[in-house]
Amino acid sequence: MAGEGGAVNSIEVTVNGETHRVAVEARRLLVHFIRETLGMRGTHIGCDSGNCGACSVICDGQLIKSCMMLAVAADGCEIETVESLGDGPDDLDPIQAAFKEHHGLQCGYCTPGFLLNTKTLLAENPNPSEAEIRRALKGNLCRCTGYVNIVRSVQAAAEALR
Amino acid sequence: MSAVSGSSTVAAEREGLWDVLSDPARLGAALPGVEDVSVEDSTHFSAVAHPSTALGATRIQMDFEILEERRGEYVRIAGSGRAGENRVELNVELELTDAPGGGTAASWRGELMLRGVLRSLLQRGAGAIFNEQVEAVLAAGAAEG
Amino acid sequence: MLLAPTEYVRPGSLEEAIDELGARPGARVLAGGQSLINVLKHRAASVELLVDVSRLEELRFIDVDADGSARIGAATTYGELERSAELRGSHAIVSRVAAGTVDRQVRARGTIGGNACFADPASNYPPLLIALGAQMEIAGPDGTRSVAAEDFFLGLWRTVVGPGEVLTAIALPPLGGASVGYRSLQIAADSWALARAAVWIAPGDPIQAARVVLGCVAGRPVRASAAEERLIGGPRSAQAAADAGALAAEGLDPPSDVHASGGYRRAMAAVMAARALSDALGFAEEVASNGR
Amino acid sequence: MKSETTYYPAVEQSERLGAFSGESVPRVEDKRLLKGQGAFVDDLWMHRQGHVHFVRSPYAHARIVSIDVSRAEAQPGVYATLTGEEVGVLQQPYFQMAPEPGGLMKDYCMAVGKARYMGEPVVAVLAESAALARDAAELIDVVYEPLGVTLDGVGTIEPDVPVIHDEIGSNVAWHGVYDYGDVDWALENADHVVRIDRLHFHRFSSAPLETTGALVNWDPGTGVIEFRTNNQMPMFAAMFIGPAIGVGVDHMQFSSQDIGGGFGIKITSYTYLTALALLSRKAGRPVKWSETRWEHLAASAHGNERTFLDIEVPVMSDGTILGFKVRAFDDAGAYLRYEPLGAVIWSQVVPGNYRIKHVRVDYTETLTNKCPVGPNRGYSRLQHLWMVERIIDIVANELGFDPVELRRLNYVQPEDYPYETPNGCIYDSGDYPAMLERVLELIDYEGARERQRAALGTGKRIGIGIGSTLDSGTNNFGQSRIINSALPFSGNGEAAVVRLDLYGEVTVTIGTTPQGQGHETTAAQVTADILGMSPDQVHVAAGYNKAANTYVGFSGTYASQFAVTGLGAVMGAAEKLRGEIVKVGACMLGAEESDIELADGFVRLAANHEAAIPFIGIAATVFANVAELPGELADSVTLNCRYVYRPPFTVPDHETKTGKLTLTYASQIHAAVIEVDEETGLVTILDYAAVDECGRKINPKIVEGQVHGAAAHGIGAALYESFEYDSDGQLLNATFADYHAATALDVPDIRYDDIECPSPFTPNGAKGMGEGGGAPLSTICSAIEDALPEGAHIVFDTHNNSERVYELLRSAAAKGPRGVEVLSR
Repeated sequence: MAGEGGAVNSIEVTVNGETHRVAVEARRLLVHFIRETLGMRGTHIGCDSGNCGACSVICDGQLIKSCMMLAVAADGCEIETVESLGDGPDDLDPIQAAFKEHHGLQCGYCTPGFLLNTKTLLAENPNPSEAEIRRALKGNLCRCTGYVNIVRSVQAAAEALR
Repeated sequence: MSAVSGSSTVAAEREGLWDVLSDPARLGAALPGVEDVSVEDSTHFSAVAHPSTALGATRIQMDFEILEERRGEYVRIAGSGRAGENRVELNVELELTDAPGGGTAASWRGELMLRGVLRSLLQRGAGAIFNEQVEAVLAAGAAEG
Repeated sequence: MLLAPTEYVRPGSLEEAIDELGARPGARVLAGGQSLINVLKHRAASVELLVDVSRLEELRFIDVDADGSARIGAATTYGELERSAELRGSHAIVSRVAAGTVDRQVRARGTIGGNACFADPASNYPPLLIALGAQMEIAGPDGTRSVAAEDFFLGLWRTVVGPGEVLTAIALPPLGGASVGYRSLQIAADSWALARAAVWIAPGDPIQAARVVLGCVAGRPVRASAAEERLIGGPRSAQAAADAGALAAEGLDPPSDVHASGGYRRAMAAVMAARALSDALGFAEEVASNGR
Repeated sequence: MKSETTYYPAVEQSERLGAFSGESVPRVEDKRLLKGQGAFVDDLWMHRQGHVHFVRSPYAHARIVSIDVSRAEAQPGVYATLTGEEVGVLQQPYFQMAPEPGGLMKDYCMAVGKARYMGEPVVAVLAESAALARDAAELIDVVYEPLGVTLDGVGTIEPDVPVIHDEIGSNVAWHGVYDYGDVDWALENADHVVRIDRLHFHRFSSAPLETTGALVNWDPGTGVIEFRTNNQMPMFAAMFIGPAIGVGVDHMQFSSQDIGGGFGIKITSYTYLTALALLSRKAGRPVKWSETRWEHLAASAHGNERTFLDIEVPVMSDGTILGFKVRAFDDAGAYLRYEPLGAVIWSQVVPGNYRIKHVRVDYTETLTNKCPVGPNRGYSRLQHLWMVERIIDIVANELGFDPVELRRLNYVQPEDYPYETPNGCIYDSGDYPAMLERVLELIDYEGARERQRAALGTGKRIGIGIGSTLDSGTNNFGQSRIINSALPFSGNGEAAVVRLDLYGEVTVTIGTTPQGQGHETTAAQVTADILGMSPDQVHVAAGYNKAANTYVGFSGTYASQFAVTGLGAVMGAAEKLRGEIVKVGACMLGAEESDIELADGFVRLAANHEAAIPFIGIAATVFANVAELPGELADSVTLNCRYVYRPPFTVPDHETKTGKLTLTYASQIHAAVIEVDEETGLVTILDYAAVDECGRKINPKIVEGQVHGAAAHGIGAALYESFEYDSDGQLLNATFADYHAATALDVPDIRYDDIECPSPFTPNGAKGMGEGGGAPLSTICSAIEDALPEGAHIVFDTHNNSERVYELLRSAAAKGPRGVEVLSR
């Protein structure tokens, strides 16, 4: 990806288990680092104000929005993206399988964020109520499903993982 | 469009402060984070300034016109220019009186117009930021006047 | 979405951070970035040097003393506040407000100090910190100082934290037997607030002392002194809550925005105040989200 | 059934559907989307590509005095710029669908001479990176001369307001009167006339989560322009772009794989595609553009805003509603990018779900200094349907009818189908009374009324609302002639190719541009049924590709029609292929074609399953061993079968404004129980239910998902989402921070059920669906009004945030005008 100009810092960041030592412009957002610098396109951009959650990734075990963090600030962090889910390019992990079975996605643009949200939610709370699920998903916008089947998918994933 | 108004008291005598506020060169120099001032005539000047807030600075290019002045007590200024891809327009009148406890009491009211995405983003804060900048100008003017 | 060019440094200590800030007038503190990064993305402002304090251990702690007082590091995240058993013991309301802030992603990075320094009139913590009588601890080149929360907030993006200074901690006095309440009316659950009210009522009947603080109604949080005077000396009754609430927004001229007119905000500030008071005095149903 | 002969030529419905069609088979699309392997437009790149940033007008209306790009072009990493001035030379104004006066408009891909809405592109900057392009944009000096703005969709026609398009001379784009039955007679002879002053349908957008974007390369060698874009109606885009820049459709390639939602908003992106093409040619590079969210909200497309004035409703004392008379003003924004089609599309559903016979709509399409509108989900029908539902509830309240009974009484009845509307549209099938009954069960209507009584005096008021809507699908483009008799459009259609490849693989390509509707899955289901195999053995090419797939002029994904046009084409092509396979199989097995059946990927004798040839045997013979076949047979098969589905439309009548405007009428009836906080006006949805009817369902789970999604858009718009401009024409919610897209906490769980009334007019009994008709807008307005105290003002706007509801609550005590009056004989 082309240079952006401005000061450059060198960072070491681990993404899906692979450690990258690279120089990044200080102004570069983590989401652009993941998409453009690393060329991993599963993390999406849906807004410019940190509202939509399409760029959600897991940073040191916590769900964050990668458009609300500078790449340089991720120095030394462990990042997990949607590409880390499942075993190999064709395997669906239990969360992905639940979304497929319960039609928890339509256009699929918001889906990577919801999957990672679900992963961190179920790690903290293996048996969430519908209210807890909806509250947890609040930071991820979906414009296709009305959330109904996403909530069902999360419930099914929780079931499967218990 | 947001209506702006405010007041503050500065430790400077009125005439001196007014001299600064009514003189394009000195007023321009008093703008917060000013980088460059070019005076066209006694009522027109342009400035590039970097007014800063607790969150950072915004580079603004503005053309100013002193529309009306009453020696020592009143000045009305219009400005228009840009901040990045946004447009800024202001029209503010400033009144000076002797503050009871000494120094000069300044009160201002006017209109601030932002156009572009900042209009939406700053709809809750543009006025406050503007007042902060006016206070900065007065302080600088006081120091200078 | 794309920031203007900037520089970034992550100092290893508070001292270094203060040095960096002192050395560059264009430098600003970056904490969780959940507000600042947005400002920079839209180029509403740009920063020459971002001084990242988010990982400074000196700023990340929650200490609760035996007397029930609490000190919270400024870089403590909402998530940490939400999960802290100690804090839920000493100041449950602070945890509860953290838990209802925006969303999980923001709570994972956003900090209480950043929230305070952003000083958005719609922010959740400023009115609460004033109601709780918090002390804001500030470090700078000339050492440290402590400022009452009430004197800390000046207006949008404006606090008493000066150039080269860093908000380091927030000290909460013990609640003792005091009762507290907090209510917000939002455009939707966990979203923009239209009106907020935080209240603190000293123990004892009749009421000895009270603080009623409103958010979203002016550039900075507002003490509703008329409401407080009405409460003091009066009984701890549902009627007292209603009467004081009705006075809370008197004389205010709140700003309008796309979500609400100033007049509606004023009316809602009074409603939130009355409800927060009735929560505090124990006359309200279990607090649900969004003003209900 | 009388229908086939009465209204349309008889349609033969396939008996082969069944094994898989009708089953909720999991979607084939899902795996790649779940794995982050989708290919959305921003995921694509080309060698040497530059990144585009559009400099946009900060003014809602301003003359562009001068543009200086020199400082920007001098920046390192900046490749080129394109100004409106250049566009004025390089582009012809777009073809206009409107007759005069609107047709006089000169519309370009960027502002030429004048900017007419805030956010209109003025200059495009191309640079090595998007960040550098944005940096350079700040160095472009544009001098504007601000002009007065006009923002009110009704007031904009007044003589003294600024004129947006000088060529037109006023802000009226189109005007026409739709007069059906005899509304004057009805008003004179009705027992009551209910007069409603004003109803307003607000501006919002279904705002897909993926914004508009494109990677465009004008190849200097071949002269072919490649558009990799998420535009959802590429052939429509080509129709505008081609003539405007003098390029034939043969020199334009469009493709998309995965599209992150569209909802109609991505239909009018052809202006951006034009600008990107011109910039690519100028720079000699591929150009990539990804719209930011604020650009999307301010300058892609908004849904139509419509104001209804002076509504008069004649009602008989038994509750029979005879008709209505209304003046409608539709605010198209600054340009007619898809308009004035909306000025006729609504008339697909003139009487709504009701037996209303006498209707006069005086319709004016106006122009304002706001974002141009585009065909947002439920396009033009939901505005009208909302007004009809408001009429039903207001009539019920004012005349003291039970809103449920009034609906039952006036609904088109099951025995009425096929039902001809006053303007000649044919409702194909349905059962609204049964749907109403079911939806009321789902929300426990009686129980809810109990709760409503019990809540009185608690500070919380309960309201129960009903919304009946239609989702008219497969439209007849001939209706465009009703607004402009000179337009060369009529009918509709879609194309598909089903082929048998060398090793026996079955491949399907279609002309549609799916955005999450699962076309790959449902196309595989019907193909599998027809060819006697399983869906996972059918490969449906993902996405749209003009060069690789087949297409017709109507190709795309819009207006609730895939199940009819898309699957109709796939079924036709699959039947053709089946015929060829049977022919070849019969020859190879030495049998009669009538003895042959297809099963499990084999051609076999119905009587002897041992005598069977796998599809690979058929394909290998035709492609690689063709000398084995008799010449005439070899010459008569291709195993590569294209079929174009054409609905049986005729051209509507321009003079009477009548005709068969759409083929199918799916319907939805919603019901909600809400709670209104008396002190704050805050509305909370306690219970929500939707009952759907869309004919035969090919994949029930996908249908249910569409119902959920459409419901969420309506709920969001009703309570949270509204584009608001200040008096200066500045958009006040230009980001998702202030344009509050509904979250998982805002959309309730939706109780769902369905009934099935197969359409007699379609090849598979299905009806197009997906738009939902905006039922929640009607339902929530109905519920809010039901919750208001006696004497309150009517609910007059589709958008009701807490402050508006607070004002409505207070209006009761104010005893002021209520926005409605009743005249009784």
